[in-house]
Amino acid sequence: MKNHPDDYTKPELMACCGAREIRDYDVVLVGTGFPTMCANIASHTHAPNARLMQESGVFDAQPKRPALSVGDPCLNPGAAMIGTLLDIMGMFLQAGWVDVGFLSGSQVDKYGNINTTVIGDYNNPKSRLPGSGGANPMGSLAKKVLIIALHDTRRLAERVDFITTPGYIDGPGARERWGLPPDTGPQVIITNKAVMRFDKATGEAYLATYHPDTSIEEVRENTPWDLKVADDVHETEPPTEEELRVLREVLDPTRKLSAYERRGYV
Amino acid sequence: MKNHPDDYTKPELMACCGAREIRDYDVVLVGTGFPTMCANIASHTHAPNARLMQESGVFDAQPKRPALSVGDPCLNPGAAMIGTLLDIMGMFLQAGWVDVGFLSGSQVDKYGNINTTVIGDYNNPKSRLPGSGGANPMGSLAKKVLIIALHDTRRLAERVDFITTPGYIDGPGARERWGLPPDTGPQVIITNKAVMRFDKATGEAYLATYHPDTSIEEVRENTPWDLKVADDVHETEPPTEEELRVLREVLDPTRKLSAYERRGYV
Amino acid sequence: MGYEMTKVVTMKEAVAEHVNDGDFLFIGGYICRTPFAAIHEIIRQGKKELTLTRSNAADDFDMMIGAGVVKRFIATFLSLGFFGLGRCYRRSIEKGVPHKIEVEEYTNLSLPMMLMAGAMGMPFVPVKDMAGSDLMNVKSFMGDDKYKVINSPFDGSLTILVPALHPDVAIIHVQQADELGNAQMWGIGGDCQVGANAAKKVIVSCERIVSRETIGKDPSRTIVPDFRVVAVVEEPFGAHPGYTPGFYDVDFSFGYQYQQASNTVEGFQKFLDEWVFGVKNRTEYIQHYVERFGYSTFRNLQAEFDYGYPVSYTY
Amino acid sequence: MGYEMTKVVTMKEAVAEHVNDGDFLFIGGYICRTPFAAIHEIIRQGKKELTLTRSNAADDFDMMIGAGVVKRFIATFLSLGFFGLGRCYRRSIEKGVPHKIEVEEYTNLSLPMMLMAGAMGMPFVPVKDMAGSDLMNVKSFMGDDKYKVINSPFDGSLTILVPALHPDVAIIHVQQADELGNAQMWGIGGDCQVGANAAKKVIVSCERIVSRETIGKDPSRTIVPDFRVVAVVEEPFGAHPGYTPGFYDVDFSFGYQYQQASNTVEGFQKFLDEWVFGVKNRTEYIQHYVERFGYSTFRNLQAEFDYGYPVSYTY
Repeated sequence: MKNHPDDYTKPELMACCGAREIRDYDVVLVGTGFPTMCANIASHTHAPNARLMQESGVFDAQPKRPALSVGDPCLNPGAAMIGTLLDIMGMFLQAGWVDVGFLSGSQVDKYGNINTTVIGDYNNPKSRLPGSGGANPMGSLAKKVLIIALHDTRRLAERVDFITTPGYIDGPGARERWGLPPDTGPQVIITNKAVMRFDKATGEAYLATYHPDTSIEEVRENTPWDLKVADDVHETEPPTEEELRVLREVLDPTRKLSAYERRGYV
Repeated sequence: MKNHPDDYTKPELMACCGAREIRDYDVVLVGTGFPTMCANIASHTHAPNARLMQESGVFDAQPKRPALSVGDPCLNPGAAMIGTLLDIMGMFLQAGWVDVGFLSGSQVDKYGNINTTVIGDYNNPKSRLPGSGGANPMGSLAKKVLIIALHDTRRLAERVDFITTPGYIDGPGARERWGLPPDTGPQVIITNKAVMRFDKATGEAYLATYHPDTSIEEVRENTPWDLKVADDVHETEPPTEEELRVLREVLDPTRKLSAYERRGYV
Repeated sequence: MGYEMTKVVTMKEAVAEHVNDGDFLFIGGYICRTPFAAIHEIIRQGKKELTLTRSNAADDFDMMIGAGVVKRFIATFLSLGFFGLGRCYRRSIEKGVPHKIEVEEYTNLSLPMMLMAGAMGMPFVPVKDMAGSDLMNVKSFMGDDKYKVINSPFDGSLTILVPALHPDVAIIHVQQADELGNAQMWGIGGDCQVGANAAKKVIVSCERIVSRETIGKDPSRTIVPDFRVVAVVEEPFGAHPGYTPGFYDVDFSFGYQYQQASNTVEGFQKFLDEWVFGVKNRTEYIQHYVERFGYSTFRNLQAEFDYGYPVSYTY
Repeated sequence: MGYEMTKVVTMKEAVAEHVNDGDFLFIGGYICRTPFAAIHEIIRQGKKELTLTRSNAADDFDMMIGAGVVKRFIATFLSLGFFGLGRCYRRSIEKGVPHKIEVEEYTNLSLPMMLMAGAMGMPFVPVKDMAGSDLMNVKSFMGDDKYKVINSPFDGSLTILVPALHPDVAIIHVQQADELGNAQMWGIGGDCQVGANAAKKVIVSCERIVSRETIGKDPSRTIVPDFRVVAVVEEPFGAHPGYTPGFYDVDFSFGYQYQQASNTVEGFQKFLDEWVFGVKNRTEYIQHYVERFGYSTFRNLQAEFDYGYPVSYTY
């Protein structure tokens, strides 16, 4: 019987939700922060043979401090392979070897489309965001895409202002029509209130589990589309003792994840 | 006034003819034997900044013994860059940075087309030859192609049995029609009897100079097409004292070039 | 053999001679090995109407945009990383300050593929990303040549083709190079090698100039051969505030200062006055750094000592 | 982290488990780092109907053709280099001995581009060679998919496209690898990296197995990451009679013996009986070599000692 301590934070719960999506031997393309934490929890628990890579060209890094970017110096010493952007994005991702990719964005819509380009009109934006970077190819080509998002009606959207990274685009069949590889696409949206999965028949995200301190109603109120609810909807499993131990003792002794609480992940 | 000793061999003369086609700062893609000798004579005399590369991935090698193949171990230590086939054939040759390429073949025709694939019918060949290797791309993409050949009616042909490597194909405009880059193509055929150049108007090789111990008539008799003769046709300039010194003292102290005499280069 | 003597010049000379107004520049770096000394010099010399490209642009591109030297940007991404959105980039796009730059949007797959195509003499390459996204719906100065959609002549499937890029000049920073430009690099590569080899001319900035003999001791590390290089500049600490593996760490607190300064037009201008216009070259920049932040701060950036193993190419 | 323990097996096990009759194999090497131990094992196990590819094939491919294990060959070139035409190759094509193999002809540009396309997930690539030659007029088992000619959708110009290749198995020989398959190489590269990464599975043969920690001391030398690798075999002297930079030289006199032997079917068979079927594995092969030619001949092949410089990846 698993033990679930209850002194966890929301970012810790979210990181565990991400970790549980990763299977042993998965090849995982990560950014910094959450994705790395998720992948590392997985590799320290149920997925010891998962492998991490960063788009900058690094495979199986052994950083001695948490990386602050995908090009962080600490990713260099001890990695198993350091190549180029094209090795990671072309030779591994485009060639179909990446099992899991993590994404986040300023807007995420019900089809799992993500906007990291502009808020407002493209030509006269209210806010210019960084752009695609590696997000579009990851969302196009990774077998499973895990999306991390803040759960409110501003970050979640019926339709993003700009599809930087395709989810299910405008519904079933759209990825196939655009020639995106079969069996790719968003698998889950992990927010600070819930875990949403995708209905293959409609391409829409539905509520799979809600976090312990919230409710189906609260989640639906904070979701700007008519959120469907799974038949077997239930409370999200809290972090296990083992997951929390790994997270706090091995991966994040200085509690960097708490920075996400200040960003609203509560 | 240049001094021309007369105790030179035919391969030595041919190597000097090749060297004289190379200009300072030329980037030269070489094989083994003759091409390397030509390029090295040039770089030790009038073209000190010429750079040599081998298709296997080597740039500016510093071999301590004559290389017996383009993948010879002696090409590794001391080279300025060792990469891959694609670095040389793609990044340098296909991208248009190779000024000079050397080719030879079992058959060379009047358009400078070269056969290294089969003698006889392709499907039932009399003799199966090695194939293109790097020859076709070199002949397609190097700015100046220098062809080394034995001068007889078997090696030279009106039309090769198989165009492995395109010269001017079937005449003027053919390279352009096939989309080969402008200002590329064979520049010269250097044989043991003569130096032939190409008439831009017809794409055919014509006699530019004949070697000292032969004659226009002898060259024409040993050429299986109606060989045109340049208005300013003259005797080939023999090796200079300096060229011979470099060749014998620096590049080929063990007289490996003499092997070509046994192969008929007399 | 009697090669010419050297291509070694100062950064001032390299930029003055080889970077022209209106040029299309590839600038290497990925936090790792950003050629910041060159970037400052380009701003100092007041170059105009440049087109820039690199995958994952950062503070260096933001600074050039803020300084007004950029007209066009073939982009995948621009941010200050840990320090958030690029302030100058936002001001340019949102408010036209100092002017609105034109942006052609690609991704960290498609753009390096386009540079690879340029480097390898391919007219275009197929890519599997961008499909179905709004990146296909926005076209800027490249117009209809931003990409093409075809049915594959092999199996009829929808295929996106993107064109080769051929920058006028590439500027890269590497660990070491010889006097003629054979450039050697290790650690995170980004799109540096394809970008450099796609360009018509390459300016190599390096931590140290080494002999041709040293280059020849490990030729597999060379990413650009000398004949592609027009200038070699020795600039120790040349990537600061970025890092160079084996030499020095990222200067995070300097990054924070840039973020804070660039929050306002005035702050940004003051930053340029202090760190770009207020110094003549990289030597004065480092001098100023040491005076301003102390030698111990400078020294703390130096890499620790942890060397690997040498290999042999002999036979 | 708790990675699985090892993929290290014997060559006999690697070939038995991962090379199936009818497979499409990429076999690395360019005189440099030819995986000869694997080639002998494939012949010893009597594999059938293989399709082979590599740019610039040599004695190893000739031997497999002569031994009858090959059905098809995606080719650019096959010769014994200094020792002339491939005897077994000629007998196969000219006389059908032991049988006539099918040959699809490409070049040392187009074939590695096709492997690169396979490695990088591109369905096809444009190439600028082959145009106007008879290589376009001969098509074998690839039929109309050997290449396609299109008008570029960018500028209308004639463009040749060649398809990506995806070998079932790649077999490469490198200087060092760890127990899980991270493979490191230096010196002449040929098409080894693209060929390996184009394949569905990779068998890594290496001079020495090193620790993961040693790999991490110089990660820029890695050409294949562990997750692509299904078997790692430690085979010192594994490329003989080819060479491995830093380890041993080409064995020219052995090459001459192969040429002489392969001049006739009987001589070739005797050669196989002695060097392939007459030994169980690479250890017995080397034992036989030393007994037959003497230890001093063996020792003379060892590389001289000339190491370069170590580098650091620290910050």
